[in-house]
Amino acid sequence: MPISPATALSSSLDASVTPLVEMLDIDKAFPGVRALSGARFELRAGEVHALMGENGAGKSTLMKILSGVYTRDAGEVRLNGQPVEITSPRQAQDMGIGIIHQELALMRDLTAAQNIFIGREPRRAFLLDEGALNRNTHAIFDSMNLKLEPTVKVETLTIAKQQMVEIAKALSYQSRVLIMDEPTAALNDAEIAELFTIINRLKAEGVGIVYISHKMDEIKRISDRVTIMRDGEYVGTVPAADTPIETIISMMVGRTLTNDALVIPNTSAAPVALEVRNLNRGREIRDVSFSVRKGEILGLAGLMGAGRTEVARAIFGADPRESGEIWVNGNRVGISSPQDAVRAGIGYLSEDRKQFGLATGLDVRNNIALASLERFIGPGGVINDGAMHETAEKFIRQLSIKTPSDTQEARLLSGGNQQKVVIAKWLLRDCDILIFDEPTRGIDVGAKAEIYKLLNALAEQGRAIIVISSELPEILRLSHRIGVMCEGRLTGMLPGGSSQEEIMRLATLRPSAVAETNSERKSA
Amino acid sequence: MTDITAPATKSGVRISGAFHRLLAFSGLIALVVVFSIASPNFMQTQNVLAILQATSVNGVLAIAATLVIITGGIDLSVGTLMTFCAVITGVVLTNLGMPLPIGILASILAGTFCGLISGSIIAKLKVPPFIATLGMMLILKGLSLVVSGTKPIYFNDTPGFNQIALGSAVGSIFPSVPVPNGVLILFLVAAIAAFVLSKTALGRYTFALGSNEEAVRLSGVNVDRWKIAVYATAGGICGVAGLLIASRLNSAQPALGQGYELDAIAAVVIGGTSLSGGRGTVVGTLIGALIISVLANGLRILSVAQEWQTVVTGSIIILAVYADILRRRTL
Amino acid sequence: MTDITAPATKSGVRISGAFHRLLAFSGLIALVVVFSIASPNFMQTQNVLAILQATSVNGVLAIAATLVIITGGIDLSVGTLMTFCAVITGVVLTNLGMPLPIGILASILAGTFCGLISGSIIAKLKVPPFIATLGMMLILKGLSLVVSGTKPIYFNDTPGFNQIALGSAVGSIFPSVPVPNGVLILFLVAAIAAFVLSKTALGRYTFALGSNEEAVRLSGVNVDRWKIAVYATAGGICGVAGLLIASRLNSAQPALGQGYELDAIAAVVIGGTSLSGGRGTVVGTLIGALIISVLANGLRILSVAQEWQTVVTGSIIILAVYADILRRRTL
Amino acid sequence: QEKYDIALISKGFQHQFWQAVKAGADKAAVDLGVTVTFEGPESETQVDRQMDMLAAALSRKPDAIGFAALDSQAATPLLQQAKDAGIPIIAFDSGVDSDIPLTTATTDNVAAAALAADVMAELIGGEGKVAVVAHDQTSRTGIDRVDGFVNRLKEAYPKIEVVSVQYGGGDQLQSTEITKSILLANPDLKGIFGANEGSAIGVANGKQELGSKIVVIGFDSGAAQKGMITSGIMNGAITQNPVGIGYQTVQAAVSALKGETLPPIIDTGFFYYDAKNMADPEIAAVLYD
Ligand SMILES: Nc1ncnc2c1ncn2[C@@H]1O[C@H](COP(=O)(O)OP(=O)(O)OP(=O)(O)O)[C@@H](O)[C@H]1O
Ligand SMILES: Nc1ncnc2c1ncn2[C@@H]1O[C@H](COP(=O)(O)OP(=O)(O)OP(=O)(O)O)[C@@H](O)[C@H]1O
Ligand SMILES: [Mg+2]
Ligand SMILES: [Mg+2]
Repeated sequence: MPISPATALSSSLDASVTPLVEMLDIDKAFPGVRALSGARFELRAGEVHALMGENGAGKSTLMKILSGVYTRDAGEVRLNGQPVEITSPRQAQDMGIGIIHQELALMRDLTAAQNIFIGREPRRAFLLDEGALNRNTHAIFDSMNLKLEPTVKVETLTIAKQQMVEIAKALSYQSRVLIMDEPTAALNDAEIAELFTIINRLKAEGVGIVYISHKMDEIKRISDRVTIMRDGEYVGTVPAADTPIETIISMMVGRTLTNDALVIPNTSAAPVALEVRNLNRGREIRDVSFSVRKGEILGLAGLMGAGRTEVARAIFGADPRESGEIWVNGNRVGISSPQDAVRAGIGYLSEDRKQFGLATGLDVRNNIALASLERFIGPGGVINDGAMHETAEKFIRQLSIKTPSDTQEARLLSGGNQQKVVIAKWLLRDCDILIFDEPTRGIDVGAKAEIYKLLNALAEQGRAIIVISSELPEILRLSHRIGVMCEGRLTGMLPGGSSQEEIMRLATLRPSAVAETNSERKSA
Repeated sequence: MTDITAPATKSGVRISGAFHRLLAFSGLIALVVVFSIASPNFMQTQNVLAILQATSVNGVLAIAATLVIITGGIDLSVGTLMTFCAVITGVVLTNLGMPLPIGILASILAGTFCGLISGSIIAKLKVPPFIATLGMMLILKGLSLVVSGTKPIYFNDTPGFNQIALGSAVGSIFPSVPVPNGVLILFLVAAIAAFVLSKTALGRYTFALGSNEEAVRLSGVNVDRWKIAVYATAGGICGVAGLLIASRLNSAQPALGQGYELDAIAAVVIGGTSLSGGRGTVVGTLIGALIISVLANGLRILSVAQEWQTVVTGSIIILAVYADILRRRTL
Repeated sequence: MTDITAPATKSGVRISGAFHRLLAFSGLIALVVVFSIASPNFMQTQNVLAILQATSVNGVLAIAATLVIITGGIDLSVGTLMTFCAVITGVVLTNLGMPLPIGILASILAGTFCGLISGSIIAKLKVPPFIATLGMMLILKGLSLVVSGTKPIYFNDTPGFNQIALGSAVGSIFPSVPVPNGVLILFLVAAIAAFVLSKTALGRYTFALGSNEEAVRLSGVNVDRWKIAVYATAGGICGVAGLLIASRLNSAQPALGQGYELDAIAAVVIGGTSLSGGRGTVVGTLIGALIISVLANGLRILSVAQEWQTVVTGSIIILAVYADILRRRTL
Repeated sequence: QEKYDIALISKGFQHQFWQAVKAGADKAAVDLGVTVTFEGPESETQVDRQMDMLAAALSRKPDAIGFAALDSQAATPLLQQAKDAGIPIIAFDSGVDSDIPLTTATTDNVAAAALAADVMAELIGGEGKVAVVAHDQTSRTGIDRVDGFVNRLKEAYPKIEVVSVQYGGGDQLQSTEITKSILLANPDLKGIFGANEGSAIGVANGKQELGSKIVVIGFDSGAAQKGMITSGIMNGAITQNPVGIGYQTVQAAVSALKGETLPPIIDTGFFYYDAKNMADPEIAAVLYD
């Protein structure tokens, strides 16, 4: 370990300022898990303080204690130097502590505005003032440069937009302390830039911001100091500007990571594994055709709402399609349900693990086995739990899933570890064609590197892989070829190693504008 | 950040919203048309009034159940709570000889109080709504018998009591449409409930709780208090139903009420409110309750054998909901 | 990644698991202790057998309901389906004069078939389970009356039929413990159901469906097929309950059965199975069913007035579940 | 000396008829110095629940049992068990198809309903359409009363047509709705027979709500029915003697315990009453509130 905790702390502390928040020697245990032991954290007014650590390190738990969701088992929390007891989210709000939770906490049946002002609805006499509610919301959206109707129901929004609503909600509290637990996991670059503008503005106003993220580049861009946690313990606090990323990472994982470069094998000669011809559905998917070869990783890039997820779901049979053909290994296959797709050798890792990926009530073992249960059925229809256990253990080791055992309920895992469980499910299923929709969302650097390695290995084994990602560096790092989508159309197919600028150009090439002017011309 | 979908969605919602509301009646209308063709007696004013009258008690109970179900809960005690409120009114008016308004108040207060208890058991002790209200259903069933001395209490000494449900304020002004007060009260309760749901904080939290209770809690809202308030409101509405049934029978029948909860919940679900919470409308519930009573009335008018009435009712309930699902899917 | 918590956790889970199971009985044991002290007649063999016998039908129905509830569904038709199966057996054995094994098979097949229909309506037509099984409940109630001609069908011509529930295979070997076959069948059904739930694909999917149906579907599982299979299995179990009740009454009583679904569901929920699906145990359900019958029997033995029996039962159901919640929280 | 403990298992509990039986039994308990408990299932369809009650009563080891069987056959094994344990059984209400009970205190429901048919025929002038609203399609009393009424009309009054027989579970509200439907579907209906207390009140209610003029014959008594007969909404009703049934059941049980011989049947009788004869001492004695 390059920097000892003690020196890290002393080097970064300016003793003359009373910190806004101090958390000292915090312990927290859940049944079967010690989430925190002797955790420490300190936040000053007007700073962005990044909280880093691997999946399951205890970041979210620590911040849930600060925001009144959990009560600590031991330790002390001070606000402006005064010891405080925070026993409910309401109390935390009253003390000026706001939080954006990692797992979206929205009321799906309510509108964006109703979500943002829940508990603080503007009223006229006894009645709710819906007009004021929507006006206020509009003002917040405007300040965020977000174009969203306040009256839209949250459940119709994509995760990215739901995340923006969460951010708007947190901003509306005008807190002195604002905790952001992986706010950018679902956002694209433009949205992230917008968020950073907001953060800088708040910082200038003297708000203390806790920033949790697994995206290393963001840490450098936005934060002043970084506190690193490992296994529920405090490792150290370092200034962000003059600490190399490698140092932070090695503090997180307790070892040095080697950054393997992507090996691009020559796949041009390999046979086509999956071919999509003229896929259509409404305005979301318009005449999309492409193919993926065996051993190839095809990246799908695009802005939010470009329709990448829709294409993936349509291929997988999760949603109906209006027209289009799907060919696997040169044979046309009829896919009208996920079952057909899996039978044809296609696996799909969804972007929304809570809703579509994980059976949260089941344990880790059964979640991993969910798509391949028939493998574990022995004579007489009896399930071979021993074999299932061994398989699960293998994946827990291989993907470093942090869980007390393979019988832990999946919902009790940290966000990143849940994602790994879903990945393990598809790895076990052993599909020839794998579609990964945001596979590294909420995954820590160490695990991310492992997943990249894994994708490469899978490709080398001859599998065809589609990776949908909103992180351009990730797309660029992984893909042999890059498809770019905009407004439901595939606007271009680039070779691996293309530039970010080229991708962005295609991603903003508004085909509808072109098409509409064309048709206008025709009719005129 | 560009957003091409928002405007499209908005007009889409508008169109489909109106269309929806129009079509929601389709099951009901289909039934009415079929029965009108099958029997000339069906569409006569008197029969229409009889159907509405028959809807009143179940309709009011179903509105109470709607509130609770939108929070994602369930209330199995609506039927016996109604009876308990009727018995309390009987005690207050007949046994204690109090004036009518106090009897009315007593019924609604008794309902609110019992709802408060159910709500507290659910919110504070975290007992699942199904169990808390099942227990309450049994407790109230027993207490109705205890309080009444297992005998009906008659309201012969309270002149005008049966006017609550049977009189016709409308009829005294427009003699050609003698809509009974019971029906009026049903529509009044429905209007108030719809208003509360859409315009007040209570309504907002009702939907919010059913949508994602944990998120509401994380937003710093006093979830327990609002949940208790919803159950208490539902209880108060059951008190109104207690008045209606007592007035119609001119007596508080202590043994009645169990089994009514299923009819009420059925009306709610047929009306499109989801048992998993977060969505539902009072208008839907009214339509659901009407479907149930039109069905019962129509089959009786046609003199269908009772055992077959049951079979047909079961099938049509499934069909009505299936039709509703198809309609939503195609939209 | 080092994991210091794993070893501690592992033993922790083991201890609390055993502790859990031990304490789960506590509500039941408390009741038994109280009644034993209050009345010397309570713990006598004959009465214990009477309690078990009284549990058998509701217990079997509750096991059927458990399967469905774990998927996140609900089955309101268990009671009338049981009756329908009993009537079918009556027709096969008495009206058609077939041999006993065919009657037994007919009951179970009829149950499975009806479950298959409910399941298909739910899985294929996407009708919510509450409505589909409510409709089924009414349909079967009517059909039982139609098929039986609204009269009980007696099994006097099928000697040995009443031995299914009332005979005692155990008693013929160990005369001092004449456990009726009905009770044996209950435990047998429970053992099979527990095995199916924990060891077979059907069981695994039952839990998975209740946990997150969409995730299961997106894992390429034929969700519809498994869901239908669960309802069909539950239906088959109701067929067993139909045999039990017919054997006990030596007749198929066509009007019986409605209202039994609430008792069955209550047993399930008292037993700790969540109505929102994904978790539940057969053992818990058995305990829940026993709590209900011990309570009913004990209060009768103590000659508590019937109206107060209801009040006490309601209160104790709430308390039992609350105690269970407290226990879980402190662990 | 210990008081005799007598357990009565009836067919129902909450209905006023059964409450009147209970009142008679309680009165006998006081008069004869014995303890009596009274229990019954919620609805007359729940045969198995009644078996559970009988089994629990047996466990209590009472001195005697009074039993109104919902289904005689179903009860036979438990009754045999009681007999083997030396517990005397007295049947009441509609009787038990078995030789185990020492005697039966009962009403002949078929004959009682036939009397209702005779009265109905007389009041409507021997011709026209009538209907029946009964409480239960499968219970003994439900079947006997519907059959007794319908068959008597068929045999003796060929010009009277029964257009509808419907069942409202004895629930006043449901019976009211049923009555209204029948009346609206058959505007020329002359009369309705309500086959138990709840049905009868429902029929009268329905008549009143629609302002109809039909003849209504009820069954049993109770304050509501008596009031409706006084005010003329209901023309009259058949009453059994529930208080007497309860009293005589307990009395017979005590006699049996004392070793006295009992007649095979104790006919507690039935009467037709209307506004004119309600006050007669003989009738007033068998009516209850
Ligand atoms: N409610 C809970 N019950 C049991 N264990 C829990 C609970 N919440 C968190 N944990 C466990 O506590 C540990 C810390 O979790 P936490 O969510 O704080 O991690 P994290 O650092 O936020 O990880 P990630 O980056 O994946 O979000 C994990 O091992 C997790 O499984
Ligand atoms: N649940 C929904 N209801 C209505 N419209 C939706 C829904 N989900 C997505 N859409 C719309 O479908 C289109 C494409 O969706 P989506 O955002 O999933 O595409 P994507 O390219 O995968 O974007 P992302 O980067 O967020 O994954 C958008 O116009 C979006 O608004
Ligand atoms: Mg986290
Ligand atoms: Mg997407």
